Amino acid sequence: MDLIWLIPVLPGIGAALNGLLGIRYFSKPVAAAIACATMGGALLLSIFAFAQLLGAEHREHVVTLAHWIPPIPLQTVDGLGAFEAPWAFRLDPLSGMMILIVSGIGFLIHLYSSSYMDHEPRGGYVRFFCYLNLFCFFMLTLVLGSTFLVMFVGWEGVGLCSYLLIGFWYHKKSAADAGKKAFVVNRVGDFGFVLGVFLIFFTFGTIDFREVAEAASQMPVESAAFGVLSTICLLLFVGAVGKSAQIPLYVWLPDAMEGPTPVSALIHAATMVTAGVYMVGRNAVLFSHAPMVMTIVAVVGGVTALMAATIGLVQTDIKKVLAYSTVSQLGYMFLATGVGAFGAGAFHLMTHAFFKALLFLGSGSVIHAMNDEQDMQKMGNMKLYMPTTFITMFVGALAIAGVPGLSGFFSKDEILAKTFVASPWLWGLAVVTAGMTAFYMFRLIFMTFFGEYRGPKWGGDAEGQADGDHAAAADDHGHDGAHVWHGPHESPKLMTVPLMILAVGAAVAGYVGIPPIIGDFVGVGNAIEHFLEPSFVAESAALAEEGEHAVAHLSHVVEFGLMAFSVLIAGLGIALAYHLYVRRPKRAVELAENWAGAHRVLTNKYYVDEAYNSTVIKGTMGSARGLWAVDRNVVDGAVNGAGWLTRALSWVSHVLDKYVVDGLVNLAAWICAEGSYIFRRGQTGLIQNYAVATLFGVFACATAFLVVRFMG
Amino acid sequence: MAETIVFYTLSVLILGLAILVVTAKNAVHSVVALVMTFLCVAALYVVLEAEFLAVIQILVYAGGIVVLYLFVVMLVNLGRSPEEHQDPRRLSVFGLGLAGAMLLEVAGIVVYSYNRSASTVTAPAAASPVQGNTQELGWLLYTDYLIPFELASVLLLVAMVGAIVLAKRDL
Amino acid sequence: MSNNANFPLLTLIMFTPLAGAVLLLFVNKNSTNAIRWIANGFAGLGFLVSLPLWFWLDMATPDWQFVERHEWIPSIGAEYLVGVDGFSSLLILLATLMGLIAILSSWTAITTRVKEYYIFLLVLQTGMIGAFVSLDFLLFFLFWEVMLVPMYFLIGIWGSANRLYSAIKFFLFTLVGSVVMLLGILAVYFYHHEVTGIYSFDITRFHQLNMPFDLQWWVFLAFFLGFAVKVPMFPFHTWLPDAHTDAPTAGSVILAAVLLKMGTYGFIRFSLPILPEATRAAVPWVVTLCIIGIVYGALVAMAQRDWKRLVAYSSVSHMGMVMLGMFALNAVGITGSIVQQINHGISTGGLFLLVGVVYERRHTREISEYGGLSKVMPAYAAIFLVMTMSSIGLPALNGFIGEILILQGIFVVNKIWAAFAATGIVLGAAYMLWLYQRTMFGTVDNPKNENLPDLNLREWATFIPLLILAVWIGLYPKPFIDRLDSSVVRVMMRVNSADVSLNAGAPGAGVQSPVVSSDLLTLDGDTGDVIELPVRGGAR
Amino acid sequence: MEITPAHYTVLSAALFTIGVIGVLVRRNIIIIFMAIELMLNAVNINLVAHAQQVENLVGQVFVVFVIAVAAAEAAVGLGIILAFYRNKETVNIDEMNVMRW
Repeated sequence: MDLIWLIPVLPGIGAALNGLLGIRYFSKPVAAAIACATMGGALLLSIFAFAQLLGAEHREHVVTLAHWIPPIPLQTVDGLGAFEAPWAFRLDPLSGMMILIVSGIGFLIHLYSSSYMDHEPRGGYVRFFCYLNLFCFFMLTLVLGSTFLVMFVGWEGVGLCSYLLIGFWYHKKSAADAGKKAFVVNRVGDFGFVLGVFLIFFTFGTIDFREVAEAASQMPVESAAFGVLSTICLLLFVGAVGKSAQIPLYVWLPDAMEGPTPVSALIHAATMVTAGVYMVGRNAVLFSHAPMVMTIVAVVGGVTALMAATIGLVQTDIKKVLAYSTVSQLGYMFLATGVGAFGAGAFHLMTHAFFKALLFLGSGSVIHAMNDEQDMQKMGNMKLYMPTTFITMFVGALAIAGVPGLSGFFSKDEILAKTFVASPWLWGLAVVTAGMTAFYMFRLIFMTFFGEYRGPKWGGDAEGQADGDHAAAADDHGHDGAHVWHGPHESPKLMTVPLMILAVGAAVAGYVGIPPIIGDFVGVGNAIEHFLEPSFVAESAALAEEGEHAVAHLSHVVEFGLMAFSVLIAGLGIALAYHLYVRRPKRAVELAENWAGAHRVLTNKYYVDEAYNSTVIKGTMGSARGLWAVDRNVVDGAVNGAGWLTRALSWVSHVLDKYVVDGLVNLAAWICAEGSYIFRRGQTGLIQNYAVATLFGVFACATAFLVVRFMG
Repeated sequence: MAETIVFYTLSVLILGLAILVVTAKNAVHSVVALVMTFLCVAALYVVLEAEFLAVIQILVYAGGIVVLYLFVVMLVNLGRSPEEHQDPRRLSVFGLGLAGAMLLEVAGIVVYSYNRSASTVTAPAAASPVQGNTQELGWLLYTDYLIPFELASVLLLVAMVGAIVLAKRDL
Repeated sequence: MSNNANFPLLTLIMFTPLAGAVLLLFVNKNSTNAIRWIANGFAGLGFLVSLPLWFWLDMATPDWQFVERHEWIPSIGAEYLVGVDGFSSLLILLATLMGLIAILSSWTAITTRVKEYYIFLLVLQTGMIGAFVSLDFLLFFLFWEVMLVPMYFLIGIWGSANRLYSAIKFFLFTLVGSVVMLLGILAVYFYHHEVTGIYSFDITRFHQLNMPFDLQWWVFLAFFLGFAVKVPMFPFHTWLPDAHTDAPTAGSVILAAVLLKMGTYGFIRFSLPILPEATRAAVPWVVTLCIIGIVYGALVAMAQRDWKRLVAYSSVSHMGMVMLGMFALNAVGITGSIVQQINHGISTGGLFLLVGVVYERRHTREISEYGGLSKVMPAYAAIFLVMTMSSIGLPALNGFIGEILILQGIFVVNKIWAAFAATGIVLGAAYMLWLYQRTMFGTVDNPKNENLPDLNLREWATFIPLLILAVWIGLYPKPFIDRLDSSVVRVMMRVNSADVSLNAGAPGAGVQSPVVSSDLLTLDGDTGDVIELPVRGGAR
Repeated sequence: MEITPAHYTVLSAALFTIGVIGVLVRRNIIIIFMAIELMLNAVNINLVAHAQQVENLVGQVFVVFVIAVAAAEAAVGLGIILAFYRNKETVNIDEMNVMRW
């Protein structure tokens, strides 16, 4: 376990190799091999470390590499402290789970990308893997970081990689815009996050997670007043809102779909966007001491879940649907953490990572097959052409819809149950969201894989290509050298194998967290929740609370009822989708026309982007231009005015000087010149005249001598 | 008595030739008179028991410097008379008068002062390990006056370099 | 090798560039390549001889090191007194390195009056180093003024369109400030004579003065004007964008990387320790100006269409941050401030170099003229990205270390101030990324950009040291921070000695003043129990 | 009648005066130089005569130096004359007035 620092560093090395040498020298396979190998190494190390962690008595391990910022004395609330930040990594159940998710899914997506990105030119291909590896480096740093600042390194680093990968096709203005938007919106969140970190240091005199948790657990729960802990949590939550795309900072995530699809799968579904949830879970002790902020978290999560789901209902871009679904599911996770079910939140984080990565990769496969077409209205009946993709995506859709037996069911059900205990209102929101989720996911499946093929015709003999198997066998790539599109086709093995693995994961990942109500029958406990528990409580508190773990539990009957109800709702959603998009497709169009107003509001995403544009962005740019004008005209104008005044004064002085002062000087010179006329005449320039003068001097001296001698 | 005759003879020759030097119209004549003057001065040195200087006088002046003058006179081969142009402001006549007056004055002072103090002060020469004019002179030059002597040689070197630089045509 | 051995290291460092300049005087002005080689050689030599400052600096002692003391003008007590501590040694290293890079970067950019150009650059170099090593206030002032002249000519002769206006503006602005500063220096000088009976400009003596508050306040204002113009702080900043825009690349690099640090150096070396009470009293005012500067600089930068001007305004914003950390008046803030000075030198210097690279190829600075450069100049775009990220404070790069220390330092003084200052982080990201997008991303619309060559070997050589430093300071800043201990302690001893509440009149400050006693010193393992004031450099 | 140093001094003065007159009156610069040589010789006679009178050879030593200086002067002076002549085609001192006011 002492080598856990190698887990992030390995992909870092891969990124450095590809970035420094690869872009110039490596061929495509070499670059992909390096990237995949480093990720594979990280995955192996993660599994190894995780296994050791499972076997260890004390499930926490901290590795300190070196000083990053050495201790510097600084005032805190309790007198003089020292501000310091070591390069320290922490492996505990929560980060253990996270490294498995990140390196596991990261590895699969690397494999997938090596095929998906194949028609990029070599330079872009290598660059892509460099960024992807760099992302994994930062993401693993984020989850393994032992202090707020090390986490912040990863936190900002993944933001950078997200920026680079969204803007990967930088020649598209929309992609570059989306990247910038993501980074700047994230920065707004970071603004809160760093202030939170400052306040944490000021309050506790340390920024180590464990020490902060210990210190916070000694403080009273701020249920009545909005105290310092609440302030900290609120600030941190602002950071989480930015990173995890919650209201009001969710706007960047749908735009982020401009990036390549594997990126959307890895960064904008499975890992980076869950960092906010992870961070809140990491500071569970702090948050549980700030119930008012917890309420805010839950409400923000619930409302985001619902709002994003409603937008997802009407989107036609396959990736946009998934993006809003991601926002919605992240809202779910925050809802869970907000009601105190940190374990449930983390559990959903894990299952979501599987099925959402699966769905994104599947959609990538479809987009690939459709020659980069993302509009679902131009697809249809794809199950014929790409059965593997269809089956795996279908599993993913079932999982996210919460169909019993698949992973999403377990995690979602747990959240619903916990929410019901905390607040039936929020539960209501969540259940409605669950129904919508089922609906729009199956709308996606049905529009894409069922019905009539609505896409463009392709070159060659359409009949011959109609057979999917034939297409796959004839040309496992689909795009030959001349870039002639031969119609939809199944993706190559490198893409479908990760899909299959993820499908298995999406199906079975839930069984680590079987709810007690079922688990009691089979004799299996909720393994994951129990496993994660130590990460969510302070160490001292954990010992104290060992025995009495009985928070208000629901009765079995109620729980069964809730479970059944949510399954029913999900089923209704699926049925409705089937009705509208398979049996009577016309009906969907009619509905949209009848409710045109609502439909327009939803397709335009509640006009939130427009609102931000006209307020925040226009305001900032306006003030920028205004201040620039002020700077040019007022501040600089004052300087130039002073300069002008000085010059005016100097002109006056100049006149005075020229005619009065200089006049006097010239007068003196004139007098001298005129007076010297006689003397000037003596200067003949004849050498001999000067010699005569000399001689005359000698003569005068001699005469004087004689006079003195004889007369005197 | 012989010394007196020699002195007067030489004096007349020297002054006469000197007058010829400054009055001759032709520069070549001037140079020839100058040579003669120098030779006479050398003879006077012999009278004054300064044999070494007499030789030097002949070698350096009559042999060296005058040849130099001759060369220059030959080189400066003027089509027109060199003294054609005259600046109206020059004070030659005044200078001439002044020079005559000076001569009278100085002669007067000399004669007067020699008559008043007949007793000549003799400063015996420092004991010298060598005999003879040339040897003693050499002794002095290379002992007490070594540094001035060397400086004089440096001066000559500098003058030589300078003269070459000045006279060289395309520099 | 001991630090106080009789080897005149500082004099050597200071005059190596000058020796190069003198040598250049004797080179035929038409043999430009020889001139370039000589100038580069001497700049490289200057950097090499300054390296011992890094390796031989004794971090454990609070004394001045490498001290040299000779008579200069005995009648008024002015001495040739030079010496360094951790802070000034870092700035000297920055100056020699950036000087080398600036000279290297002008190889092909400057084609007219090559000889004079390099002579001015080398003289400027000597002036900067001299100002950093002087422990005699008059000597400092001398070098301070010496720097002005070459910079004036660099802008005025080799600058772009509006160069004369900018050069004169730069000169007059700085001159006005420095004249007032000279008055302040004389006030301290005469006060020192009144108290001790000795005429001296030795700042180690000045550091022990306890002047009456009224006098301190006036002297503080005088110093403030002199240094704030150079930093530059908010209302005095307008010379900077003009000077940067019109200066040749090397001039901009030196200006941003080193000359601006003169102001902050002056504050830390002179204003704070000589005038502690006035400093404490001025905190709310100065901090207000800093925060205005941070936000204002960032917003105005956003509105720029000229690439260099944008970077110049970002400089205003960053230097506001530096000043903010300094006026937190605690160890973290001041350390952060110093680290940020180095960082600003690296990242902004790097950004100006980058602008210079494309300016040399295209001869325009209009942002709208560019676009899609990632496509034609990938290596350039990558380096630009790193420098951008360094500039906006991405963790694991250098800018972050400084920013986090500064903000943490100011946060414990006043949370509201910190919150306002932190908005600079968001705005910084916005304008830099927007710049990046407008220049690097998108398609190559302008046909003139289609065949731009990527970086050549010489240009790589100018960037590589900066990249290495950016990553080094970002990942492992300990060697830098450790050597600042004694400098920071020296300032802290003075500004926190009296019981004046820091937050008198500051809004919403629920924090007690960081009154620090000798605990401060014992906390730092390195400085140990040395509590005496560092008296008389070279006394060891 | 005994020949005393006074005789020599008067001779020397006469020769010197002739030299002075030459310098002041002639316009050919070469002649002027020769007159200067005459003046130097006058001084030399004086020195040698008095050296003999006081029986001390130092006077003669100085004559050696005077001769050396005279040689140097003649060389440089004639060089200047040549150079000047080459530029101005004249050796008339009245035409050498370029440095006049």
